[in-house]
Order: sequence, then C-alpha cells, then structure tokens
Amino acid sequence: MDWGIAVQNLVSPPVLFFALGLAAAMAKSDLAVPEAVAKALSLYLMLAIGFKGGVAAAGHGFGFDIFLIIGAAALLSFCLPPLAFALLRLTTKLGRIDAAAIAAHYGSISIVTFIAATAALDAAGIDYPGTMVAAAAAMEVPAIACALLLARRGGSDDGESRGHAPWREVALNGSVVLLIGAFIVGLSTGETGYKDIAPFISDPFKGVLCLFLLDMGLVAGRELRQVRKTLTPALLGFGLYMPPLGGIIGGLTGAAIGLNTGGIALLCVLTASASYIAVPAAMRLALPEAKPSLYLTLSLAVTFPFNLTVGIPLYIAIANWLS
Amino acid sequence: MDWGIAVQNLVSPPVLFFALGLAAAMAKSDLAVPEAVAKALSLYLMLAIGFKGGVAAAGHGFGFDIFLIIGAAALLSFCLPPLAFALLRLTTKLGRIDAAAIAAHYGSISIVTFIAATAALDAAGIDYPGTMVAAAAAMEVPAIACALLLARRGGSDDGESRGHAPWREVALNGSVVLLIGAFIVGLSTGETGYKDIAPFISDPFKGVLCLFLLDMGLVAGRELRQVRKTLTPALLGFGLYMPPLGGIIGGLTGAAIGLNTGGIALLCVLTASASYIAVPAAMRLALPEAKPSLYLTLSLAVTFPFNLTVGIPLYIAIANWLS
Amino acid sequence: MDWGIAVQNLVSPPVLFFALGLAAAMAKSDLAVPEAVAKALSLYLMLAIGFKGGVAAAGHGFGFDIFLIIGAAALLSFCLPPLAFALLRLTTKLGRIDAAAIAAHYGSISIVTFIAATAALDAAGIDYPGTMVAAAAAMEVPAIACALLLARRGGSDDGESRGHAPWREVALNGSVVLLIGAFIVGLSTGETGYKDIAPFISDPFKGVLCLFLLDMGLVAGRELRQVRKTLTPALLGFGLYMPPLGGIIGGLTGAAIGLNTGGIALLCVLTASASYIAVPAAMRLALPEAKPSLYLTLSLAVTFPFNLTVGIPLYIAIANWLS
Amino acid sequence: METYPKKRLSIIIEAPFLNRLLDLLDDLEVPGYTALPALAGRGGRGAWRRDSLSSDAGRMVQVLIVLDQEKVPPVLTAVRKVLDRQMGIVTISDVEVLRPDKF
Amino acid sequence: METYPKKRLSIIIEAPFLNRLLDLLDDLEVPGYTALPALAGRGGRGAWRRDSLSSDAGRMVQVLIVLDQEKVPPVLTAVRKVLDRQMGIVTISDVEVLRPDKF
Amino acid sequence: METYPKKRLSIIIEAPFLNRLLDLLDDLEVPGYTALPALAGRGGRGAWRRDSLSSDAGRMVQVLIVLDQEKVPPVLTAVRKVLDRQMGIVTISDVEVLRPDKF
Ligand SMILES: Nc1ncnc2c1ncn2[C@@H]1O[C@H](COP(=O)(O)O)[C@@H](O)[C@H]1O
Ligand SMILES: Nc1ncnc2c1ncn2[C@@H]1O[C@H](COP(=O)(O)O)[C@@H](O)[C@H]1O
Ligand SMILES: Nc1ncnc2c1ncn2[C@@H]1O[C@H](COP(=O)(O)O)[C@@H](O)[C@H]1O
Ligand code: NA
Ligand code: NA
Ligand code: NA
Repeated sequence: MDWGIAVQNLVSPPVLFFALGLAAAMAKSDLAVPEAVAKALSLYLMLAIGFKGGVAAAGHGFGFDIFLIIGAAALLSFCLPPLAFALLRLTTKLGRIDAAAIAAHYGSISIVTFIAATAALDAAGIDYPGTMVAAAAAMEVPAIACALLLARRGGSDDGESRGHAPWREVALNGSVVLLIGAFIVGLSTGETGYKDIAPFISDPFKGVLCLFLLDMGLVAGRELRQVRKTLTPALLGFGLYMPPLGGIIGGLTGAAIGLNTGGIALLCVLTASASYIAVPAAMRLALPEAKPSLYLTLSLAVTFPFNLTVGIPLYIAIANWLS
Repeated sequence: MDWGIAVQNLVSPPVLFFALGLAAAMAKSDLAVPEAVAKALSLYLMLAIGFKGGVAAAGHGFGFDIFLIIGAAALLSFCLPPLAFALLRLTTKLGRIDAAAIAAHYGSISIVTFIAATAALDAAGIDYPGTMVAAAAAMEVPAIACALLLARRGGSDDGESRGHAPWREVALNGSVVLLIGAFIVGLSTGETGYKDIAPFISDPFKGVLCLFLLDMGLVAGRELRQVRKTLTPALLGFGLYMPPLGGIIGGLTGAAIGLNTGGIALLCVLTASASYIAVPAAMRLALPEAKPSLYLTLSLAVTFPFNLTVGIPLYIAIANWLS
Repeated sequence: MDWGIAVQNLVSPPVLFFALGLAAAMAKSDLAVPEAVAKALSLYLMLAIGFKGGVAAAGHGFGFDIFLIIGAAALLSFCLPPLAFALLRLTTKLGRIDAAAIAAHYGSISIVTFIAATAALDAAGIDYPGTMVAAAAAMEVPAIACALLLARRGGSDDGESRGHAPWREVALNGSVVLLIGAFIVGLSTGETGYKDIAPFISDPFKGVLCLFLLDMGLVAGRELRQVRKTLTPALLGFGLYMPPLGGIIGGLTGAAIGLNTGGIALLCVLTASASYIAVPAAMRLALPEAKPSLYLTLSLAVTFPFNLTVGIPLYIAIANWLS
Repeated sequence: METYPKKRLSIIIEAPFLNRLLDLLDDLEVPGYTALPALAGRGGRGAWRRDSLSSDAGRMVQVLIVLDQEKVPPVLTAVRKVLDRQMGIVTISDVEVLRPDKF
Repeated sequence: METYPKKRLSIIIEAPFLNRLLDLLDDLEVPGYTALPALAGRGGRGAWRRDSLSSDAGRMVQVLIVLDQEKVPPVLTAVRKVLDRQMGIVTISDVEVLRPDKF
Repeated sequence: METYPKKRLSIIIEAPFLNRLLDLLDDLEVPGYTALPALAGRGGRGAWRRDSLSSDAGRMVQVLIVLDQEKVPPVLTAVRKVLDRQMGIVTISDVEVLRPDKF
C-alpha cells in the first residue's frame, strides 16, 4: 500500500471537511446544511460526474467494452447481496427481512464515495476510463431485486412483507436518471459542449464536493450519536469488513475483464461502497418492516466514513497490486 | 434558415438538459430540483443577465436608442394581447376571461427563452445590443394591463371578475425589479465591476442555465402528462402558431427601429415567448376565475419547448432575412 | 479620510446590490431570496473566509501573535457590552434586560461586514493578516457572557429572566464552528489544498457576496419599513454612534498590539459591527423577555447599512491614521 | 388545569392571496394567526404538487386562527368579501386554551 | 352564519409513501386533500429531525382530508389496506364547514 | 370502525426553543409528537413573515402531540415550567384514533 496516497487522501480538503462535519455533529453543534441545498449539491455532483463521464467516453471511443463493464457491474451488484445476507444471518441475530434490507445497500453503491475516489485518482495521477460512471448507474436495480428475492423466500409463512416491489420508483429514481442522462448529454456534445460548461461543472467541482462532504459528515455524526442503541459489535464489524471483502471481489472482476489500474480501483470502490440515498427509500416502500435505523446507520455512519478515509487508499493499493 | 445554427442549438447542452428533464418527467421519474434551488437559479440568471446588459450598455454608449427600444417593446406587449385574444375567441370555445388571461401571457415574455437565445447568438457569433435586457423588463406591465381591459369589457353584466387589479404586485414583481436593478448596477460599475464578479456571473452562466433548463424540462414534462384533460387541438395549435406570428411582428418592429441582426432576433424572441412565472401569479390575483391549468400548460408545456428548440433558430433566420 | 476608497466602496457591486435590496424591500417588491439559499450563501462565505484565513496563516507562519490577536479580540468583545449598556441606560428608557440584549449584539460581530471590509482592503491594495478571521470567531461568546451578567445583576428581585444560559448553543453555534473548522482545514492543507478548491472558494467569492448582500438589503429594508413603531431617536442615534465609537477602541487596541494597517482596520470593523444572526437566537434562549424587534432592527437595519456604506471607509481611514 | 373554549379557524388558500389575507387579518380584530406551507393538494379545481409548479399560482397555504366564538362570523364575512369563491377551504372547530386573555 | 358538520381526517405518514397515498386518494371518492411537510417527529419507531436525514426514508408528511362522516370508514379501510401498519398516525376530529356541497 | 377518544395538543413555539421542547418531550411520557414549520404569524408580540428574518429568532413552529386525556395536565405543567410565558400558543382539542395502544 502506497502510504503517500493514503496520507494525501487523509489531509485533502474533502476528507477534512467530512471530519469537520462529523466532529461538529458529535459535539451537538447546530451547524446544518439546509435540505434543499444538500439536494442541490448532490444534483450538481451527479450532473457533473455523469456529463464528464460521457465526454470522456466520447473522446476515448466507445465500443464493446462499455457493455462489458456495465454487465460486470450489474452482475456484481446482483451477486453481492446473497453474500452480505449470509454473513449477516450467520454473525448477527437479525431476521430475514432486516438482513435482506441491509444486503440491498451493500450490493448497491455510494456515488459520493465514487466521486471522492476519482478525485484521489486525479490527485495521484492515475488514469481511469470515463465509462465507469455507467457502471455506477447499473448497480442499483440488480441489488434491490436480489434482496427482495432473499426477503420473500419464506416470507409467505409469517404473513410479513406486504410492501409492493417498487420497480418503477427504483429504475426511474432521480439519481440514476440524472447520471445516465448527463452521461448521454456528455456523449452527444463531446468536447465542444464540455468547453461550454466546464467553468460550471469542472472548475468548482472539488470545492462543491467539500461542502457536500461537510454535510455528509454532519448527517453521519448525528447518526453516530444515536449509535449505541442500534449497533451491536457484530453489526459494526460487518460494516467494516464487508467493504474490503466486496472491494476485493470487485477488483478481481475488474482485473478479469481487463480494466486498467484506475478502472480496477473504481470497480473496487463501487462494490465496496453502500447506498444511503436511493436504496433506503426503496426499502421503505418494498420492505417496510425492516428497521431504517439499522441500515441507515450502518451504511452512512460506519461504511461511508471507513471508505472515505481508509478504504479509498486501500482499494487503490489493491488495484495497483492486481494490475 | 441556417440549418447549422438550428442543429447547433438542438445539440447544445442547455437544450439537451431540457430534453432530459422533459423525458424524465414524462417517464414519471422522481428527479426533482428543490423549489428553493430553482428560485435561486432564476435569481442568478436574472442578476447575471441584467448586470451584463448594464455593463454592455455602459460600454457601447447609452443614448436615445434605449428609449426607442423600450418604447417599441412596451408597445408590442400592449398590442399583442388583442391579437391573441381575437384568435383564441375565433378558434376555440374559451370564454372572455380565459382568453384574456392567456393573451396576457403571450404579450409578456419568458426571460429564460431570451437567455437561451443570447447563448445561441453568442455561439453563432452574432452581435446584439446589451440594452435588449431593458426591453425584456418593459414587456410585462403593458401586457397585463391590456389583458385586464379585454377581460373587463362586458365583464360587468355577468358579475364575474371580482379580483383586484394587482398593479403594485406586477410593477414591483421580483423578476422585473432584479432585472432592472442589476442592469443599473452594471451600468454604474461598468467594466471595473464586471471584472470583479465575472467569475460568478459570467463563467458558470451557461452551466447554471443547463441546470435551470433541466428543471424547466421537469416542470414542463409534468404539465404535459396531464395535458389530455385540458389541451384541445385548437389550443395546442394556438400555442404553436402564436409564437412565430408574434415573432414576425417583433422582427418587423425591430427592423423598423433600426436594430442590428442580433437585436432583431432578440425582439423576435421576446414577442414570440410567453410568460410562465410572473403573469400566472398576477392572473390568479386579477382574474381568479380564469383556469390556471389552461394558461400554465399552454405557455410552459407547449410554447416554451417550441421556442427553445425550433423557435430560436427560426427567429435568428427571420432576423437574418430582415436585416 | 481617503475619499477615493470611500467612493470606490460606495459604487462597488456588493454595496450597490445591498442598496438594490434595500430599495426593493422598502418599495414592497416581492423580490425574495429563499431562506435555504440565504443560509447556503452564508455557509459558503463562512467556509471560504475561514479556509482562506487558514491558508494565509499557514503561509505567513503561525506563532505567538495569533494568540495575542485572539486574546485582544476576546477582551474587546467582553468589554464593549458594559459601555453599550451604560450608554443605552443613560440615553434611552430601555429596561435592564433590553439594554443588556442590545449590548450583547454590539460586543459581538457581523461576519458579512468583516468580509465586505476585506474586499474593500483588497480593492485598495492594503494587506492584512489571515489570522484576523480567528479574531472574528473569538468575539461571540465573551459578548454574550458579559451581557448575561449585566442582565442578571438585580434580575433576581423582579422575577424576570428565567431563560437558561445557552452556553452550549452559543459556543457550538454553526457559524463559529464552521469558521474555526474551515480555518483549521485551511491551515492543514495550506497552498496545496487552496489550489484544489480555489475555483470554488475564491473566484466566485465576490459575486456570491453580491447575492448575499442583495438578500441582506431585502431583510434590512423589510425591518426598516416597520421602524417607526420601535425606533426612537435616541435608539437610532445609538445605532449610528456606537459603531465608530467601538471602531476607535478596536483600532487603538489593534495599534497597541502592533497590527499592520489592514489588521487595525479589520479589528476596527469587528468591534464596530453588531451581530444579527447568532446573537439574536442566543438572546431568545437566554433573555426571552427582551424584545427581538429592538435588537434586530438596530443591528440589521441601522448599524449594518451604516457600516457597509460609511463605516468601512471610515475605519480604513482610522487605521491609516493610527499606523 | 382550567381551560377555556375557543374556536379554531383553518383557511386553506392559494399562495398569491396570502399577503392579501394577512393584510386583511391585520386590519380585523383577530388576536393572531399562523400560516403553514403545504406540499400538495387536490380540490374541485384539480390536483397540484409543489415540485410541479414554477409559479406561486395554484400553490396552497393553511392559515390557522384561534379566536373567540363571537368573532368568527364577522371575520368570516370579511374574509369572504375579499376572497370570495377563490378563497379555498374554510373549517371551524372547537379548541380549549389555557390563557383566555390572549385570544 | 350557517355551518355543516364534517369530519377532518389527519394521516401522518412517511414521505416515501406519500405519492402512493395521494394516488390512492385520487382513486377513492375523496373530495380533496392537503399535504403539509413536517420538520421532526417521534413515535414508536424512534425520533427523527429533518436535518439529520439524507434520504426521504423516515421523514413524515401530514395529509388532511375534510369529508363526510359516512365516507370516513370506506376511506380508512382502503388506506389501511394499502399502507397497513406502516401508515403512521391517523386521527379523526369534528369540524364545521360553510359550503357543504364542496365536500 | 371503532375509534377511541384522545386529546390533540398543539403548541406554537419559537424556533430557537424547539430543540429544548423536543428534548423535554423525549423525557416526558409522551407517546410521540410531530413538528411542522410555519411561514408567517402574528400574535401579541407583533407579526413576522419567514422571508423577513435572517435569524431563527421570532420564527415559529407548530408541535402536535396526540395523547391520553390524563396525560395532558402533567405534560402541560412540565412544558410551562421550562418555557413559561414565551412558550407561545397552546390549544387542546378532541380527536378520535383507531389504535388506542399507540398513544
Ligand atoms: N376536502 C378537502 N380536504 C382538505 N383539503 C382540501 C379539500 N378540498 C380542497 N382542499 C385544498 O384546497 C385546495 C383548493 O381546493 P379547490 O378550490 O376545491 O380546488 C386544494 O388544492 C387542497 O389543497
Ligand atoms: N402521539 C403522537 N402525536 C403526534 N405525532 C405522532 C405521535 N406518534 C407518532 N407520531 C408521528 O408519526 C411518526 C411515526 O410514528 P411511529 O410509526 O409510531 O414511529 C412519528 O415520527 C411522528 O411524526
Ligand atoms: N390567535 C392565534 N391564532 C393562531 N396563531 C397565533 C395566535 N396568536 C399567536 N399565534 C402564533 O403564535 C406566535 C407568537 O404569539 P405571541 O406570543 O402572542 O406573539 C405568533 O407569531 C403566531 O404564529
Ligand atoms: Na456496493
Ligand atoms: Na411575448
Ligand atoms: Na462589535
């Protein structure tokens, strides 16, 4: 593991602002980013990362390999939930429904972790394919589908789980639509379009990421303050070992389909990260009996900070080692 | 008509993001821009376009011709509603009140259409006078005044129309005040002030426009989804032929008062476009019996997309032909 | 007094946008900046000014003098309230509680006035130490503490003042935490971090300040419209003479501890300015019997505009004269 | 704990009318009011959701007024005179308060 | 001023269910509804405050429905069938309205 | 459909006090609560509108609590002890609920 990258990551403004938010919330400061603004920041990040991915894909040519990447990503996100589910059922006392709901989160991805990883790769001068954004967009639906199958098996006997499968809501959820849409816009307008709006989507990008991570730190810190009630050691452990486990599987897959170092690192990051926006809302609709406090805390207050600080340099090291 | 400009307009990021929003809303995606953020984006666009207009006016000298432009614009916006009213009464079954309310919208203007047109002119390298922003600000009050006269004639006999004329609200509505105010600030500070705040109001401008048009697409798409209930073919037709009709009248006026090609194109755009923010609110106050679903749908979901995609290249072609 | 700086300040875009907001609100325009957006703008300004201060402190070395500056600032903010309190009790008919609440505001500071002053110094080419931001962060808690002591003396006999001292809320209030936190982040990342996020926190800074001051003008103007009911001539006078009085005390202190011209000017500005965000909320909790209309109007609608227009050039002149 | 009976008036009204209504209530002898924002609604004139509107037109606001039984009819008469058929939904219900002098 | 008795149904429900509930109410014979946003809450499943959530999950919305006494049971039955135990808090109270035909 | 009588407490309170009130309610034996934001208001201490305030001071929030009749006096006593005269407007009304065990 390259300690230079690890240290560089830890003292970069985005990670430090996340730490600031975390500390402020744990100290019960009333610092808060208004909800509408947090949503706007995330729309901005989605739009920018999607668009830049599309422009990069347009530049580097665009062929069979994008389908390979998307296919591998979708497959990974369908196969990870059973692993997470089995681990949870073995090591914790969670019921079928709660375990399935958590598993859905770990099959899916966190786009902000992905963005922070691209920033770390940029800082370390490691190249990655623009099409990886398309992989990110493909990893939500399969994870939810698989988790619902897990929850429903045997669900009939206890009369539970009367929620309706939220296919439409999930497939057309705002983040995915914006990510894919901006990717297509970037693909269509290419460099010309990019030059037009670069002062908006590229120059201030890292600064906006700082502000967004400040808010993420605040939210994670507020979750952590209530942690004692919900987080058993076994669950906490899961939130910490599941990411590198998933990351290795993702990295191996990336190496197998021939991605370059940056691509392997990003596929690592995607499999290692857990959703905390789209999947929680989908789980409320599909598995309303599952406890939101469990899956939100785990994904937002344990896995996300782990990935942002320790995880990203680790996954880059894994990628270096695999390629 | 220069097909280069038309194609360039259609594949520019702003128009593509509008299309993305439209498609997302029609597919019932939950992608949404928070209300406060949409308002902030529109404040930003207003402030930037007004300020830049003022700076341009300060640079190119500032004399009699600005009053000529403003006077012509005000006159156009007072004369267009009777035409729209007559066409609506002839071709549709709308009552006097509804027809007058719609006519007010078409006499007034859409500042976002105006902004998109300036971006298209910039991209095509066509010059236009900075003072055209002042014309935009002058086209709201006369249109509403005229429409209320149309609605009130004969209004006494059926006891309707008890709303109060919202003169104060209209004349001091936020958009107009900000547009004129920023114009005056730009005029006062000139190039020095411009250099100070250019990284805020100029560099990211087109990117912000993309985000705003994404939201406009979402709003227009949601309107369109409910369209079947309110939109008869005659009304739909009106929303499509009224803009070019108005545009030609505006273009002829622009040529008559000696504007350059860009100026003629922008006056075309102003007369062709229809309001969907200030005038709807004013109509609720002044003509509460008029159905908002009619005028909002027509202006926002028919005329606005038409102007943004087909209209702007058409009006530039008209301007080229007239000058 | 250098009239060049005074005029330059008055026709700078930030001050003109403030005037625009003031005029729009007094004319009862419905122009308004959404609450969430105003909060976001102030988060941005806080983050940027704190971060830039930290980077500057990291660059220019960082030693004993920062503690000297912070100590002097804290002392000033503890000593100013008794002066303000005494003046209010002598010249107005306010009770102990109301006078103490107002005094707390004048011991504390307005970060926007501070920011506008740094912009004016930049424009005039006058250098100032980056550590002054730390002084700003240190001037809230002492002022509130002192004012509560003033209010409580003799408070027992009339059974008033049952509010609880909001120490936690004040010490950890969002603005202070963000200011100090961003300062530390800037200190840790130094120039490297700065280059990363400069296109976000530095380039658009002055433009964002314009938008924020537009909102401040709107808010101050709405306050001023209701002024007749609450503002006696003696109170109005206090809002106008207290700032320069405090400013001179601050300036003398700055000269005494050996600050350069810019530093003296900024310490002037800090002592001269009055809080209108953090302290009002703290006063509601600690002294709920005090009338918010009094202290909000005075600080927001009298002292803030005075400082922004006349005050800043005056304090720069004082600093020039003292150094 | 002694309580006193009052009336609670709820007026659901379009946002563009809010300022007019509040100005009117400031003129009337109403002890106070509170306005709350709405997210979505449906009534005789169709449905709306906040995120599908770019303008204030069509958006709703709920205004609550706690007041004396006797003051209800004059307030309602005044409100209806200004706002008429567009005034939206008015409901009246019984509440108890602790400090009767406030209302 | 003559008034007519109606019922006021208040349903406090999680935000992700709101669209489903409103779609259901649009199908049922409900004269209208108004949804209001909430800032914070506590119930059997713990407390939440709006600024501590990045997702819609857990956030609440209040839906008000003014309707005829007779329509209350069928509406409640339909609502409960779809939303079941997660549907949050339902309360029913008496209100008076001015125009009975609207409801 | 069987329903059970409960009380609905509405407390309109200044935003800076909200956190204290909610912390207090978390300590008391209150089955739950919901806080709703307000846009504008007027009372004894004058009028406010949300867009004219840069600070939380003066802004209002409505807190709704559905609870048992017997719990109303102790809750009110506790609330008044902490918040006293600044606590704003308290009203109590009757509601019916479906699941009495929740409250
Ligand atoms: N029965 C009802 N219950 C609750 N709110 C209603 C009801 N009817 C109408 N509303 C509200 O009042 C607004 C206007 O109603 P209307 O004038 O009938 O279109 C709607 O958008 C709803 O927000
Ligand atoms: N007794 C109550 N009074 C008012 N609101 C309540 C009450 N109980 C629950 N709620 C609201 O309903 C939501 C869900 O409650 P629960 O399903 O019990 O967790 C809470 O977050 C509150 O917003
Ligand atoms: N009669 C009333 N009806 C409804 N809300 C009220 C009433 N009186 C006061 N309020 C609300 O309570 C807040 C504080 O009232 P006060 O303490 O009397 O100034 C006001 O800003 C209103 O939001
Ligand atoms: Na994953
Ligand atoms: Na027009
Ligand atoms: Na001060």
